[in-house]
Amino acid sequence: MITCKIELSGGLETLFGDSKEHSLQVEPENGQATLGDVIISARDKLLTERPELFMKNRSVRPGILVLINDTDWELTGQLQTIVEDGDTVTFISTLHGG
Amino acid sequence: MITCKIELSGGLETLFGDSKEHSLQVEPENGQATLGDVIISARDKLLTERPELFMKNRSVRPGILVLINDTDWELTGQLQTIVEDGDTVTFISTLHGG
Amino acid sequence: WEGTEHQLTKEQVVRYSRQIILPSFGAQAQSRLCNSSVLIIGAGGLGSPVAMYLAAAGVGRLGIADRDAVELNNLHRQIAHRESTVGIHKCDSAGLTCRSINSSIQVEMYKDGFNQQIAMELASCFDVIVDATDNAPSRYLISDACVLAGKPLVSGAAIGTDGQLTVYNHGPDGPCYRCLFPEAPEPQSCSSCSDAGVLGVVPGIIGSLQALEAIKLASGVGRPLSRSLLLFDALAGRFTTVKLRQRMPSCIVCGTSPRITAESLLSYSYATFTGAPSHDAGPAPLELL
Amino acid sequence: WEGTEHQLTKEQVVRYSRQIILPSFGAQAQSRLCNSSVLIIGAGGLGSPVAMYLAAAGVGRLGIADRDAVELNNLHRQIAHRESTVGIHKCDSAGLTCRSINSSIQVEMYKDGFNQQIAMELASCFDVIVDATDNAPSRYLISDACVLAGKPLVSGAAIGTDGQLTVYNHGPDGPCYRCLFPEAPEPQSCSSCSDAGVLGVVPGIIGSLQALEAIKLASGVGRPLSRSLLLFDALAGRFTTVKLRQRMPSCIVCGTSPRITAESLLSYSYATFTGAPSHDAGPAPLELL
Ligand SMILES: [Zn+2]
Ligand SMILES: [Zn+2]
Repeated sequence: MITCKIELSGGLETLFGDSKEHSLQVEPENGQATLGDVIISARDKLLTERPELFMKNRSVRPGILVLINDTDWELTGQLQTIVEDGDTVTFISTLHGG
Repeated sequence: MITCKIELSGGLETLFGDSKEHSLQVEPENGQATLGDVIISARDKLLTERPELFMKNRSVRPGILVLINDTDWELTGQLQTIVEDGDTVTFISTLHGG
Repeated sequence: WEGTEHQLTKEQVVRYSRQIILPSFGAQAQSRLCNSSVLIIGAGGLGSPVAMYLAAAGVGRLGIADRDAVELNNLHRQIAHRESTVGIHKCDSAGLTCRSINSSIQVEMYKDGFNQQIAMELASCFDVIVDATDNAPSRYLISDACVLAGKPLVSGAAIGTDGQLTVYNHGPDGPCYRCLFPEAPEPQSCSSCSDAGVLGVVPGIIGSLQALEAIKLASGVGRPLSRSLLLFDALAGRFTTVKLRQRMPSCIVCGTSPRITAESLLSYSYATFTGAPSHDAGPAPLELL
Repeated sequence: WEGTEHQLTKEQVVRYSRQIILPSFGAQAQSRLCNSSVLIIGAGGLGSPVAMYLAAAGVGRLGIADRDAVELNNLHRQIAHRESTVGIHKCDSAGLTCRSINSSIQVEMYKDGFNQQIAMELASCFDVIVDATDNAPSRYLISDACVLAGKPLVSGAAIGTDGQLTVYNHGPDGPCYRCLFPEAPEPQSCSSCSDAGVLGVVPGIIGSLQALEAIKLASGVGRPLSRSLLLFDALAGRFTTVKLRQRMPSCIVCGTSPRITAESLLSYSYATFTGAPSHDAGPAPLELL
């Protein structure tokens, strides 16, 4: 079991009870918790509405950037990135407005 | 001996070889290094010109804010604040322009 | 949620509709903004975007205090002014721009600037004060008057490629300018945009952020930057927020035994305190080129 | 240091003197800026401060692309426009403002907006492109055209009380918009300022920061925000910078086996890809109040 911090930005907080910061406990599926596990846990424990605006298949929907400790998950291993106790995971919806 | 990071802002970098970030080794006078020791060391080892625009008596000149790890030194003990290995000390000159 | 009562007219509902439909703002915050007053001190690089965005956002009564005329070398950063207003008083020039954006608000001009004689009166008759000046004596005077009048102060500064922003004298523990800087810096350690130069868009960024803080204070929405100082490094594109002290009991204006009062403010010598006249005499001619 | 040669006229030296005396900018950077060209796509909430600050700073040739007319509900955030230009084409309105600030620069207007037919031609004839639009299809089209024309793209966005800023397609490893978002979001997950609302000064802050990034790119001064995304939370007054991926070899436009080329761009269906027309049909009437 690890506890990580979840941050939401770009309007995604409206799907999470209008709060931009959450604490999330994640039970790893196989030994170590991954970003994939964090996404599932965030959906199950924190998401309050419209899951289709957060997830698609087993990942986040297109248009959402995932960061771990302020770094793009593309640089750390995407869904397989290991998440450790105390890490911050950020979900950012890309904005188009102007 | 500790090593801390020195950051300069608000034009003070012009007194420090035009570089905003430095690494500084500090030899504590009595056991533990203090912000007072850091200021003296920064003057002796990093300052390149016009020390009167950085220091006055044994402290920084009026108009300079001192931060340790992004917190105002007034909250941590001013000159007596203990500085540990890896800490960041920031000197900010207040700006008046507009 | 405060219900849907508001005192907005139909034209206001149309004009501000994109703020009104915003759940975190809404008709109530817009209504408070339309009934609020903000004094902008300095109609230069910082004051230009402050005045324009506050006029656009619908602040009901806008005060603009300055005492200079527009110069050609202001135009690279002072976007409230125009080539056609070079030589005109900055209050008139900025007022013209604000009214052309929003004729439904009231714009008041204080053409002698924010000086000791009118400081208390002016600070008292606005809800929020914005310091967009360019010199240390003005900054101390403005902060003192805000403390004595009990008004929050949105303070911005920019020089070279650096910017700073904070809110003074707000809430139960917010410090004033003197809490942070009880002793004035020597004049030779202070540079102004006129003598040190400034990348024009940097005061634009800080001024826009000052407008935001003023809107937050006037509408009661969001967390103002009290006890936080925002630093901006334009070349690196980097913002840093640092945590500031609370109000200092030893402060001679907002502390437990104040030495500066509404009465003594008039005779306090800001020039002696800072070692500088309260207004620079205008830039020296540029001889570099 | 590049010496003191520059091609500035006497009037330019006076007008830009406060940038020229700045050691980190100087006459050479000002001279490069005066010889540069920037295309601003969108003359709305983001584009207003971009256009005004770039005109003020002396960018020699400024392109403004938009296809809308000014509406009253734009004025709370689009400070390049005036009550007197409501109903007028935004290019004309913004162009008027830019020329009134600086008549010495060239302002070009593209009144059909940045569409597929002229995308490659337009992107090719400017040094820096600024995306100040408000919809996903435009953002993909602009990014693709910038990749194919080899131009850096300053991308800003704002909605509600949130803002985002980055520079795409810059340097050897800078990603493009498609590298970050290879698959388009569904239309229902995209909201625009028209339907979701926006606190007016938020695009002002992001637009001013876009102007800064464009000035840095055009003048060669400072570190542009490539591979960095700046996030702004206006209610908290908080900026966060996050580190982004480099260019993706798998990207269908800037990767190793591109499927979108200068030729195929013309027939690529951005509407099908994003599931939305490339321009919103205008806001629905406000029925809340
Ligand atoms: Zn105080
Ligand atoms: Zn790409």
